[in-house]
Amino acid sequence: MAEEVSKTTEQYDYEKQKNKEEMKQQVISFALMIIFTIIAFGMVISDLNSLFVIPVILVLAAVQIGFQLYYFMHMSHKGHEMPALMFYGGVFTAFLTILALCALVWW
Amino acid sequence: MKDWMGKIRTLSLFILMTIVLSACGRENLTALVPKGYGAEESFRIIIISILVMIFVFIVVMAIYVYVLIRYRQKKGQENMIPKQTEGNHTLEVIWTVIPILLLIIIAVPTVATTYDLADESEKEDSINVSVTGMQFWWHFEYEDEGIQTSQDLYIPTGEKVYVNMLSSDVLHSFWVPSLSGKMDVNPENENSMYIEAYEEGVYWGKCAEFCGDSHSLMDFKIVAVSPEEYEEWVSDMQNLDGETTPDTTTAQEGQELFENSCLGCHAVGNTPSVGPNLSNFGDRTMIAGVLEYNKEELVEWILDPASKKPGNGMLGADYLQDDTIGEDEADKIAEYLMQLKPSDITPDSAQ
Amino acid sequence: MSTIAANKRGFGSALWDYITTVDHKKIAILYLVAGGFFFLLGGLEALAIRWQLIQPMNDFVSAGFYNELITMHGTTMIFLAAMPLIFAFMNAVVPLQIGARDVAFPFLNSLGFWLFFFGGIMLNVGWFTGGAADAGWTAYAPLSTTSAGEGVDYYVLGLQISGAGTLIAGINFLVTIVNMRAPGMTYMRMPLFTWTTFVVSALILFAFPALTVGLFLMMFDRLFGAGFFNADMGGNSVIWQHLFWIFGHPEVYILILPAFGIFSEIISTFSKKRLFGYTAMVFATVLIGFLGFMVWAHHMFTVGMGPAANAIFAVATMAIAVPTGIKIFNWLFTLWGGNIKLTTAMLWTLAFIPTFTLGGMTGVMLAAATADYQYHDSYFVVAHFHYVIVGGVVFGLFAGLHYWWPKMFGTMLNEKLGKLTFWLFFIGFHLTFFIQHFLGLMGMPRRYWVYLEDQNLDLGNFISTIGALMMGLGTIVLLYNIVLTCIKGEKVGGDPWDGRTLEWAISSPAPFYNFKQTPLIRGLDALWVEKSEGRKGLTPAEPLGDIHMPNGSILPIIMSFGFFVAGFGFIYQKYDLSWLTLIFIGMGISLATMLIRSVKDDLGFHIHKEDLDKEAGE
Amino acid sequence: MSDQDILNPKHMPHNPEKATLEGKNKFIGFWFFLGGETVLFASLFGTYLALRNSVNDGKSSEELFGLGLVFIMTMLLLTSSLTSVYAMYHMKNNDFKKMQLWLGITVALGLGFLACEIYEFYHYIHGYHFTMRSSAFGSAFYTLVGFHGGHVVFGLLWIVSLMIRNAKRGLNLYNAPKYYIASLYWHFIDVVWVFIFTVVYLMGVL
Ligand code: HEA
Ligand code: HEA
Ligand code: HEC
Ligand code: CUA
Ligand SMILES: [Cu+2]
Repeated sequence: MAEEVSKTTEQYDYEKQKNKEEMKQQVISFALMIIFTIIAFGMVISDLNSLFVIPVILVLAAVQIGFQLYYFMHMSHKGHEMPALMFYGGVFTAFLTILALCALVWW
Repeated sequence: MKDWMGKIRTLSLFILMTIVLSACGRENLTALVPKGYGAEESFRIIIISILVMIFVFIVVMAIYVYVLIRYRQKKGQENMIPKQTEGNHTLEVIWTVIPILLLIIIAVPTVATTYDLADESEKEDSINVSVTGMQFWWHFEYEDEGIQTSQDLYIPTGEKVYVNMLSSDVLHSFWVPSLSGKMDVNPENENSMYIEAYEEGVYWGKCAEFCGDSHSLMDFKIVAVSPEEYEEWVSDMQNLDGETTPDTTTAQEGQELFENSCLGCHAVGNTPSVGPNLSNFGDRTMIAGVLEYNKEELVEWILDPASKKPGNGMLGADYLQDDTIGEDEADKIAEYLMQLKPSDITPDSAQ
Repeated sequence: MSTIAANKRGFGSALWDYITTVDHKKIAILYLVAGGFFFLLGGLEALAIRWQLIQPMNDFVSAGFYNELITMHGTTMIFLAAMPLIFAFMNAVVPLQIGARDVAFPFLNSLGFWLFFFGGIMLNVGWFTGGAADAGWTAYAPLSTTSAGEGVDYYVLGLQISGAGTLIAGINFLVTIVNMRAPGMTYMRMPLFTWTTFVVSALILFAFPALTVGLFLMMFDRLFGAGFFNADMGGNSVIWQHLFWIFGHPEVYILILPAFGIFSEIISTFSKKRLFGYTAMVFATVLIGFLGFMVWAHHMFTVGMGPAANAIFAVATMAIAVPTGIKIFNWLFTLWGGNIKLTTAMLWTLAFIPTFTLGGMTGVMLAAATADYQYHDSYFVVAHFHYVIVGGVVFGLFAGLHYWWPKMFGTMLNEKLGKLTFWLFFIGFHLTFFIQHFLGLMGMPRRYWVYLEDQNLDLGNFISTIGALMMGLGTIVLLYNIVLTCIKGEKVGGDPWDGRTLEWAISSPAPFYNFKQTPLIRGLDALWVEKSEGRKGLTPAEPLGDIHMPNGSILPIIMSFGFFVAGFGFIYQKYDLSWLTLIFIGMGISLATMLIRSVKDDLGFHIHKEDLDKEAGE
Repeated sequence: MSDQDILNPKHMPHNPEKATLEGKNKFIGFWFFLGGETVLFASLFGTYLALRNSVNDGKSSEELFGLGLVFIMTMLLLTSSLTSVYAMYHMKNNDFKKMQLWLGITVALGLGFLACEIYEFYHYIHGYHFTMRSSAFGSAFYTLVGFHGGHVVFGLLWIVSLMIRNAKRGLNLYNAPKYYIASLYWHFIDVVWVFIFTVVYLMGVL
């Protein structure tokens, strides 16, 4: 670990450059999120058929979550295998839970 | 499916005999001697699964006993180091596949009966009874016939009777082991199932969902009589008149006392507000579902219901506070109640 | 600080030491003592239950008290006895088995214990304030939401607090196992007890939040007038059942999997063979954990979910028999060809196999939905779950106790007394619970305070009670054994059983820094690998150097106490709002300690190389 | 690595939040915790979905919700997510001042969100007499949205105390993981909100 501490300037610049590029991606995904949000609100306001709107806004939400997880929270980076496993474990349980409680209403 | 079911049925008959012979349970209560459609279906699954389990257990125990005898450490061998085996693929496949097959044997009839027992296609044309579960008693209303009873439910044999259940307080569960499996009684959504009794008889019902202090005393009965007797009972109940004056004077006095102190909750001939409908109380099998049906018990019940059924709904009665009803009065009321026999069809008819 | 053998200290300083400890081995002892206490309490409640049922229409206890007894028996046994005892062994063993110096979050480890402890106290406070919880351990609404008094409130808050502790412990073990393994300790070289700890911790992580939410909703209903489960307000009581069982079913695997782990260790040690089909065992453990989340509704077959849901959940439930069977057969084939030594620990293990198989088989019978219409809420279910819980979990805990006692305390439990305990408990157990299968089918529902005369239920219940008394006797012998061992137990070396895993490579009890040098792991059954190559100790992975250790801390107990105090505020504000002050005080205490914790740097201390050398010279 | 190294701001590796074992533990442990939180919120969402039509003669979601405020809240929270990403960006470049600045902006946006939420609840309670006790729907609504609000409050307290505590001593390997997981928490709050505005508000007015 100690060797990481003393960095060469090239390395430093390289990392800085990389961080910057990554930041660019973050901003783009943010912009997309804003757009998705606006689309979702817009669709709801414009009185479309709710059978159509509901699935679409749910998908939009899911995509936004993807952005959050993979760009903002860096889940695609190395060293995130375990976090991803446990997080998706949670998502799986979450899915079952929601399904069960919704099913309560249909039956 | 039916013909291998036949074989299983003979086998199950055999097992059933042994179980009955070893005196397992009271006849009109135990789930082991099914007397109705639902109970029989469940029993079939029980038998199938027991057979599979016996097989599994024998296999496991055979290996187990062999291993323990054969490989137990012997004197002088304390330091022997056995061969370190890693595993064996063939064996592993075997003990994965065989259990799966065994489970399929159980799963297929289970799924089939699950749908069968939930069948509602004949519901419209069958007798429908609304069941209300309350702490700690049962109320039954035959809406189409316009009659109601409490504690004892009369049904005809050989017919599907749909019970539609709703609770007016906490959860209960309607269970008549010898006729059918149980179904929960929920406060918010109505559950329904059907029961069908093969033979005449008085079948014991119990509340199977924890519902408070007297959960263990929330029993009821199902009185299965022949269809003709059932028709007769229905018409008797439809024509019943709560106003008739009883024959004896004690009973008449009892009636008066009853009207003063009890009618606020109970009813004879119409719909009660809080307590059981007592219109045919004279024909009850038991008092409050669990007490032996005789005058002493009834008097004791009236005088001190708390000692018989902790926390029951009658404890709020005014007469218990202001002591207007003593032993004599209770005796008269009992006389009155016990002669309320609107129909000739009684639990005795169900033999 | 680095004086290791801190013998001959006063009671006061020993107490202080335990209250502030963050050492996983001491926390293990705390869990063992507290869990053991609650086991005795729950057992006493069980004996009272059985005594009430010894004859029909008995009046040993009143109806209300009986309901409190069963509720507290179930809750105590599951949450306050079985789980903490499991945590005791996880804490004592897992860091050693993976070659770690400690768990990932020593501070949180201590916090987890104290939260559990105060939660457990909270649950039992009800006994002294006019009635403990009385709605069953499942606390089905609306019985629980309308139950009078504060009993159920104590249940809700007590479980909430101890549940937080459990969640913390679960995350802690997950991270420990992911991050703290010694070099060479790959996932597929981890001992099975570590594997089951890993899977169980994941189950805790995903199951407990559902309980947390359920308890919050119940708390809001009872204390703040919300209407989640109140039909009059449009609520739905079945929501509680789903939330409870989404948690509750994984919970039973949380209990059994570590026991499976314990048995795996013991079987392979005492038959002197490596575990047969290790890979399949690991796979089966993971699969059981996974399937455990998809079957919860088998507790609700009679709720009226409809045939489709019943059928799906029935089949899914049955599927669990397959991985469990894989385990049973692998154990049997580990024994096959072995050199089986019948120690007490091994006796419990061998007794477990047929007992658990029976319990599992009745489980599969219960899973057949239409048959469950008959079994449900009858003594058949009571028999099933005591077969798996007592025959699986409790046997496992007893086995683990005898197996790891030397490692935890450096002494040996008396084997003769151990075997006496075993036979009393084992025979008593089968007497108690076997007959209950028939009682259930003969029409005896569970949670029955009395049963009527003339229902052919008398003999069975009588036998059952006698069996329970025998179990009580067995437990008393065990207590005697423990006391005896504490007074004059024979000292043992580091490896009394000729063990195979890492924990047996160091002295008993383990030094507080565990491994002087982090070991290099060169295969499954790491110690066995070294032994079979004729080496004495482990191959070190690093040169001897300073060891970094965390500081002890008093904050966890204070923080937990804060929540405990706030709990009373939440409960009693329903009578009088001035109790709200207690919430502020309690939460204030907890938040203040949290703040102190996060503001004060706590970097721990180092044991210096020289001190370690010196010790080796001693 | 000695204590001095850990507390010395000069020695910063590329991923300071994961450079020490403690940091790695925190990082992984926190992600696991978020896995659990997902189930927690799922249970609340499930309950809400089961009860959202149980209005029991009280106000229903169509009558209550206005999308304008919700849109503003969404924008505030989404933006705060981006600003906290900026903060982490500066952490990686070892620029403590800028990191604190962006975190400050994040907190300000979070406070704005919270203010809107408090206004909203106040409005429902006093304007419509719609409370937790009105109906099962009321209970479910306040509990779900309130739980999220509680998370926002906790997140703000957390970030603020980190900022104050470390204002003087700058970034080091001991506190970098703390900052990092606080920002993860903040993103998670945003994740939950995305579902709240979709499922509760948008689907609520449809
Ligand atoms: C440690 C705890 C534990 C364990 C391990 C289990 C294991 C299982 N349980 Fe149990 N269960 C409980 C604790 C546990 N249970 C509790 C506490 C309750 C009651 C809660 C309450 O209401 O208060 C309960 C209730 C319960 C019910 C609900 C009953 C009801 O209320 O109506 C059901 C129904 O399906 C069930 C099923 C099963 C199954 C299928 C397994 C399986 O995992 C078992 C698998 C094992 C085997 C099958 C044996 C070994 C396998 C072989 C040798 C292979 C070959 C076998 C076959 C082909 C069959 N359990
Ligand atoms: C880990 C879980 C666990 C364990 C270990 C046990 C252990 C036992 N249980 Fe328990 N039980 C449950 C979990 C457990 N149970 C649950 C979840 C329920 C359902 C509750 C509900 O319906 O809500 C239940 C319900 C239950 C019932 C059904 C009650 C009813 O439905 O009406 C019965 C009845 O026989 C029973 C009996 C026993 C017995 C005899 C033991 C024995 O194995 C106990 C053995 C232990 C002892 C005998 C200890 C003896 C103690 C001493 C000797 C004390 C010495 C004292 C001092 C020195 C201070 N239990
Ligand atoms: C506060 C309402 C109330 C009053 C007043 C009341 N009862 Fe009851 N009664 C009940 C309830 C509720 C039950 C059902 C108890 C149970 O089984 O849980 C009951 C049960 C009974 C039963 C058993 C019913 C059966 O079908 O087996 C009898 C008999 C009875 N009451 C008689 C009386 C008499 C006589 C009086 C007046 C002296 C009386 N009750 C006054 C509420 C009341
Ligand atoms: Cu009604 Cu139990
Ligand atoms: Cu289960």
